[in-house]
Amino acid sequence: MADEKAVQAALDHEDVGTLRHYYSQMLLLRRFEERTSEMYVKAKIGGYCHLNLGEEATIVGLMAALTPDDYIFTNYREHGYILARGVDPAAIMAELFGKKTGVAGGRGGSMHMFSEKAHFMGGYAIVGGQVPLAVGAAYALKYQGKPGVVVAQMGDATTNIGAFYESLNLAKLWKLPVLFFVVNNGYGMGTSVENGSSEPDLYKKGGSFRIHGERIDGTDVLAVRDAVRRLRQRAEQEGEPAILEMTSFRFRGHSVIDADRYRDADAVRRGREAFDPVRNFGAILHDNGMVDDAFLRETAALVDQEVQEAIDFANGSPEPEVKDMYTFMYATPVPNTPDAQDAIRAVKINRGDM
Amino acid sequence: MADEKAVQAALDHEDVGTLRHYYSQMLLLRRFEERTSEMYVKAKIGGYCHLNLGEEATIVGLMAALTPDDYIFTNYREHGYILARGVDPAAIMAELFGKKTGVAGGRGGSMHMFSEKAHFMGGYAIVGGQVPLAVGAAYALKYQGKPGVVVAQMGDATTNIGAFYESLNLAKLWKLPVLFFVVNNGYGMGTSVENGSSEPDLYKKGGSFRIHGERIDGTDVLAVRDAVRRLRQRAEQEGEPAILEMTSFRFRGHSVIDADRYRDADAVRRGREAFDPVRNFGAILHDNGMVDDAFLRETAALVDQEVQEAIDFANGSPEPEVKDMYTFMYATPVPNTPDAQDAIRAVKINRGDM
Amino acid sequence: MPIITYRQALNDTLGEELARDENVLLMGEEIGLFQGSYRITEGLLEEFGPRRVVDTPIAEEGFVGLAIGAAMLGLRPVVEIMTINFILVAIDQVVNHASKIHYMFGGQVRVPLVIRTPSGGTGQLGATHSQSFENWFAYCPGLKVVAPATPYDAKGLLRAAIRDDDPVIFIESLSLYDTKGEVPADDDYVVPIGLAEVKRQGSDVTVISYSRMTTVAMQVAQRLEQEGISVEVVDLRSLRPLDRPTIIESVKRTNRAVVIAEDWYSYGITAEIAATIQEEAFDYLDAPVQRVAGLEVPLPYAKDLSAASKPSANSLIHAIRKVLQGKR
Amino acid sequence: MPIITYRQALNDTLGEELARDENVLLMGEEIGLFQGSYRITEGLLEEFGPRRVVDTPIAEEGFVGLAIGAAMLGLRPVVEIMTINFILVAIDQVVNHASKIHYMFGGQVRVPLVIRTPSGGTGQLGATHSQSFENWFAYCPGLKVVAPATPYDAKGLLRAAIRDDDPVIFIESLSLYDTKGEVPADDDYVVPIGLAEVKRQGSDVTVISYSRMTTVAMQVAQRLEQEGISVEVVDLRSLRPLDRPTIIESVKRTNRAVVIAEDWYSYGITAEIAATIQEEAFDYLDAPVQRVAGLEVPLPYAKDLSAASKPSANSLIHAIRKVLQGKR
Ligand SMILES: Cc1ncc(C[n+]2csc(CCOP(=O)(O)OP(=O)(O)O)c2C)c(N)n1
Ligand SMILES: Cc1ncc(C[n+]2csc(CCOP(=O)(O)OP(=O)(O)O)c2C)c(N)n1
Ligand SMILES: [Mg+2]
Ligand SMILES: [Mg+2]
Repeated sequence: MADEKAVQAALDHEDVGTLRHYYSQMLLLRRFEERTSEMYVKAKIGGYCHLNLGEEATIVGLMAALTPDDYIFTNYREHGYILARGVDPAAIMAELFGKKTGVAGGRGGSMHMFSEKAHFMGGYAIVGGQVPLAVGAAYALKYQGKPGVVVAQMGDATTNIGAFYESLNLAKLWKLPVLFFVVNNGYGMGTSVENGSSEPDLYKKGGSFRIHGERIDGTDVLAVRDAVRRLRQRAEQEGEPAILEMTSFRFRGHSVIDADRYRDADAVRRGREAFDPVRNFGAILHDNGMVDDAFLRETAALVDQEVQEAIDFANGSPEPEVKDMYTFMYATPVPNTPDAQDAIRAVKINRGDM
Repeated sequence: MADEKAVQAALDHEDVGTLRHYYSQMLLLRRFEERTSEMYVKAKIGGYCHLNLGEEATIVGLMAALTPDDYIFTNYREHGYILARGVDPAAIMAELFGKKTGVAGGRGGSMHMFSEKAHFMGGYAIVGGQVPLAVGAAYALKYQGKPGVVVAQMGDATTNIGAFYESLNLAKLWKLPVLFFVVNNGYGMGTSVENGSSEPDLYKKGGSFRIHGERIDGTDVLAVRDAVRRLRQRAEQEGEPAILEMTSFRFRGHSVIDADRYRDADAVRRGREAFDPVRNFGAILHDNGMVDDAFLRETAALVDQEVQEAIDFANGSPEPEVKDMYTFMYATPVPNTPDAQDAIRAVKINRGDM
Repeated sequence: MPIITYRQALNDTLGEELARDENVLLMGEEIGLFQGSYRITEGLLEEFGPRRVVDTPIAEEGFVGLAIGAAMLGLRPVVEIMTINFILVAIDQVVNHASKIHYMFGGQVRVPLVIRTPSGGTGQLGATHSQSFENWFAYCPGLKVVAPATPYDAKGLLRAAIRDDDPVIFIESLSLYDTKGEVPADDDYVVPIGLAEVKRQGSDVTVISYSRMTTVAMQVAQRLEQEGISVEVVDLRSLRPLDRPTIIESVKRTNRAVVIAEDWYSYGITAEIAATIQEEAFDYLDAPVQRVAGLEVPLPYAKDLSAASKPSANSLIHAIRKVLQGKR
Repeated sequence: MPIITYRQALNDTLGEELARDENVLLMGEEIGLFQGSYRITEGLLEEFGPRRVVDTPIAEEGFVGLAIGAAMLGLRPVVEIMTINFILVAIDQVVNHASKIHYMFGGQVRVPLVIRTPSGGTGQLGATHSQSFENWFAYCPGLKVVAPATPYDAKGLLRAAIRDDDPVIFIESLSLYDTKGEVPADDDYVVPIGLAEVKRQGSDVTVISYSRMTTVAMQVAQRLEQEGISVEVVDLRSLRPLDRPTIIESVKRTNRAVVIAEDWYSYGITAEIAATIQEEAFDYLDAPVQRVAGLEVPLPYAKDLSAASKPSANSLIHAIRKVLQGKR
């Protein structure tokens, strides 16, 4: 941890209520993901499922710096982003459960969340796929003369795919208000940054495009917030895109089913100790007298309750109906496309009821 | 043109025979392309056809520095490369004419030349497509412990496509003996370098990958040769890939059918004056007493004759036979694939003979 | 009605839609300063300026993805891919993203995007520049795929595509650009996506086709009329959704069918049409549905081989005679 | 004969081929240190070292292209694409280059490359992680496409593919990895590319399938046997080249056919098979060929919708009953 005095000085400029809010947000992300993992093991959740454990400060710091005008596009490790963007945890958990009440009506699941209202523009699950889309959203903002920036969230290993580079070029060439938000958790699945990138200092990957980059301690919520604020403003006002490399430690395997055997167990234990953004931030606040034991206890209880309510809601929610199989297939209806009757018939055949 | 004294000093180190050879090679490229253009207008050549006019020094300089072990992969503006690599002009012209005697048996045409013997590994015609392939060839050389390097030739505008960047990363990460040979002729079709690349100093595009780059005057055959030699050696011996940006002036439109209306006609005229590598090199040699008028005249005559012979050969060659429609479809034969009988039958039907 | 080229029909429509809706914009390589590789966008940069007519770097994946993202925020990009062969580097964006966004996110957002691109190609374009991939897109739920054969349909379908809120793949053909046909002036008609058209009535055999092959079918139909063979031509126009009822109705009347497409034979467009017909009009068929398509080779450059590998009027006539065998 | 899993068959074969030929090498994401996303390459990094078992960055276009280039110089790369959905970013290299190189350059160079990848997928994998694109590849001349259904065929076809001098797309299935079957030990057999197999003889109807759907077909055949319905199962094994003779022969015997595949219905694999059958066995057919395939939606995540959108044993039985209507 950093120099105590400096921390103290930094904290002095902050509003205590805000700091407490960051803390409880981070704890919400933490508990949400832990319970998600449990629910996966109970087979309440299916498919591929990636958690944000260890990235709580990165996410909460980012969201603290964004305005409601801003948009965010993510990869697939996204529960925390949509949560911290203010979307009801119940609707997120319901999505994970594949329920009609989920943020994408149960169509998307863990990797494909969406909330138009929150300007949370989706998880895309194809490595790099979200990046050109985000640049396109920034293009639209500029075209329409609207305020705001777009965040293209991605992992470290995503910076090796072509779409990322093409996006950097377009963003800079056309001066678009977009931030390339690279969450460096050290690994893409089992591949370390050094094994994937010839330039392992990821913030320097704007080097071929005249794009400015910075490395930020992604476990420090204030550092993240401040960096995003600063670069967000340049992006919005000067059309100057930037790369923000956020360092953090991945607490578990790549996805809930990854046993993480390729990392040294001891090193992982130590990493979780050293780089736990939630506990560390709680400790700092506590040490500086900004929260007391009671606050920490109460916050934990409130968060636990909120997550439990989300689970209960998800559990109690209905699945989307089979008659809606083809609903939203096309936004503009056209002839010769299947309808609810077709859906019901097809499902009956599939289930042996016909 | 550069400082006379410096040129003189540089030339003093050179073998006159070699210099004359470069000149006649460059002239061969020039005349070959001029006649190709004529043949296109006469409809002897079809499809898309791109000329190397203005890039003669780049090509001859490159080839002068390569060894027979080396491999070269190109885009589609490639006639000069395969010529300068020593392949018989007749077989190249025959390919342009779509004849059986062509370097690819008439299957490939202008954009898809190939000569296994000359290690000329093809034109691919999809922008950027050749680049990963070239890196793969370098991978094979390293894997097999063989000498040599691989040249990935491309144009300036090709440096905006994802495949290029993925290739840079792989090449540097795995320390492969490959040179990224970027011919900067100022334009990708009608798009200037500045309109396509946020980093218009193309040799700096290794900046995201820790790859060294240099800009070289591509109209100076000796400068090209020396730069390639130097960087070739580092690539071969240290597995250090490099970007070589070769500047030149595109004499005509993008392809033979492009009227080049988007460039200022006057500027084009001036550019052709100033950056004519063939004439300039001839003048230098002449000024320095290394060639005389007779040599220039004779060389021109010889080259003209060689190109004319190539045209005659191509004209006189047969087209590939229709029975060979499916020949080379698969290298390893497998059942249930069509054969010569099928080809003959299909062609008969197609022509209304059945 | 004025007679104009297919190219002009496209160019007019793009200009009209740019003028009609501020959110419409064109993007693509060489569509502006260069005036379009095949001059479809000629003059539009001058008329509408670089904000509406955007020259892109060679980065199809990037700018197609960008267009999708921009469409999600309400723009209506019309992207030109120089030829369909180059869309392969951008296909992840089209198929893994554009086609799924509306459905997968529960209808919260729309992708009003058009991708225009010429497919196929005659002449000596070579293996990498002559392919047809419309079957790939037609396979993908969430996309709409249209392929007009006439200037009239080109205009009507392009209008429909631009005004449609889903991603539409708009298939053109180099060989059609100079063809001519009647197109009403001052008529804001659209041709609905998802409907085929009987372009010519006949009683002996139905030929099903789209894009350039419809013009071949029409010529063949005229030629065979002189022999007393009456050919009905169904022009698909839309490949997805596919207008099965129109196809089936026609075949039920003629009892014989030939399908022709320029793509490769196996797993091409003709497979779906033939499979559909045998499925839904089995008892009406007097002969197996014949399929006419390209030979299964990477298009060879050499003139004769090149020409012979693409389906021709002769191949169609051969197939028609085959289904008619024993008829009279 | 020893009974092993499909996964083991693949793993064994990769190990044996690595040992047999110094030029064989494996490449892909997470195939080494991670032991393979689906453990197909488990243990091979330890056994053969990082020169032969190469973990790549996430750069499919780059490393697939690299593998093609390396193959041109004599290596024999076996590339794993984690799932077929991700091959879209690399498809330009496969289709515009690998498939054409031998032919287009007049036979001067070979591309001995295998791309292994699981296609389809049951369960709640979601829209971007459950697709089937084997039809896209099967469409392309110059490629070979195989899709084994059993551990025996997996081994025999993977051997054949690795020893073949052309680019082979080797289609696997997540749901098959744990299935078991007999595989001879110490037997260097290959299953030839381009040949289908009658996996079960029957007289009432032919079911044509491949990969996971063949196991569904076999189960259904067994179930229907108890009802006195005799189902013949033709396992395609190769999608390109397609073994039309074996399909047609079978249908000529049974006079009825159902085709089942996990992909989307329109323009999918079943279309080609149905079209082929009606074309070559028209006079033998007592009923239209029925096609069973996936519903045409981006796979929804929700459990019921997800399950219902993929073809099931029930859907196959329904189709079989339909073609048998009126038979007895
Ligand atoms: C194009 C593509 N290739 C491969 C995958 C499989 N995959 C999913 S996540 C992942 C690792 C990404 O790592 P990183 O970008 O560092 O993000 P992290 O998971 O660490 O957050 C891989 C290889 C994919 N989804 N898309
Ligand atoms: C992926 C792809 N997109 C577009 C094209 C069409 N195209 C062919 S050449 C070219 C311009 C390339 O310019 P540059 O790389 O500078 O090479 P030059 O032609 O100037 O030698 C374009 C856009 C293509 N062949 N492939
Ligand atoms: Mg990571
Ligand atoms: Mg150029």
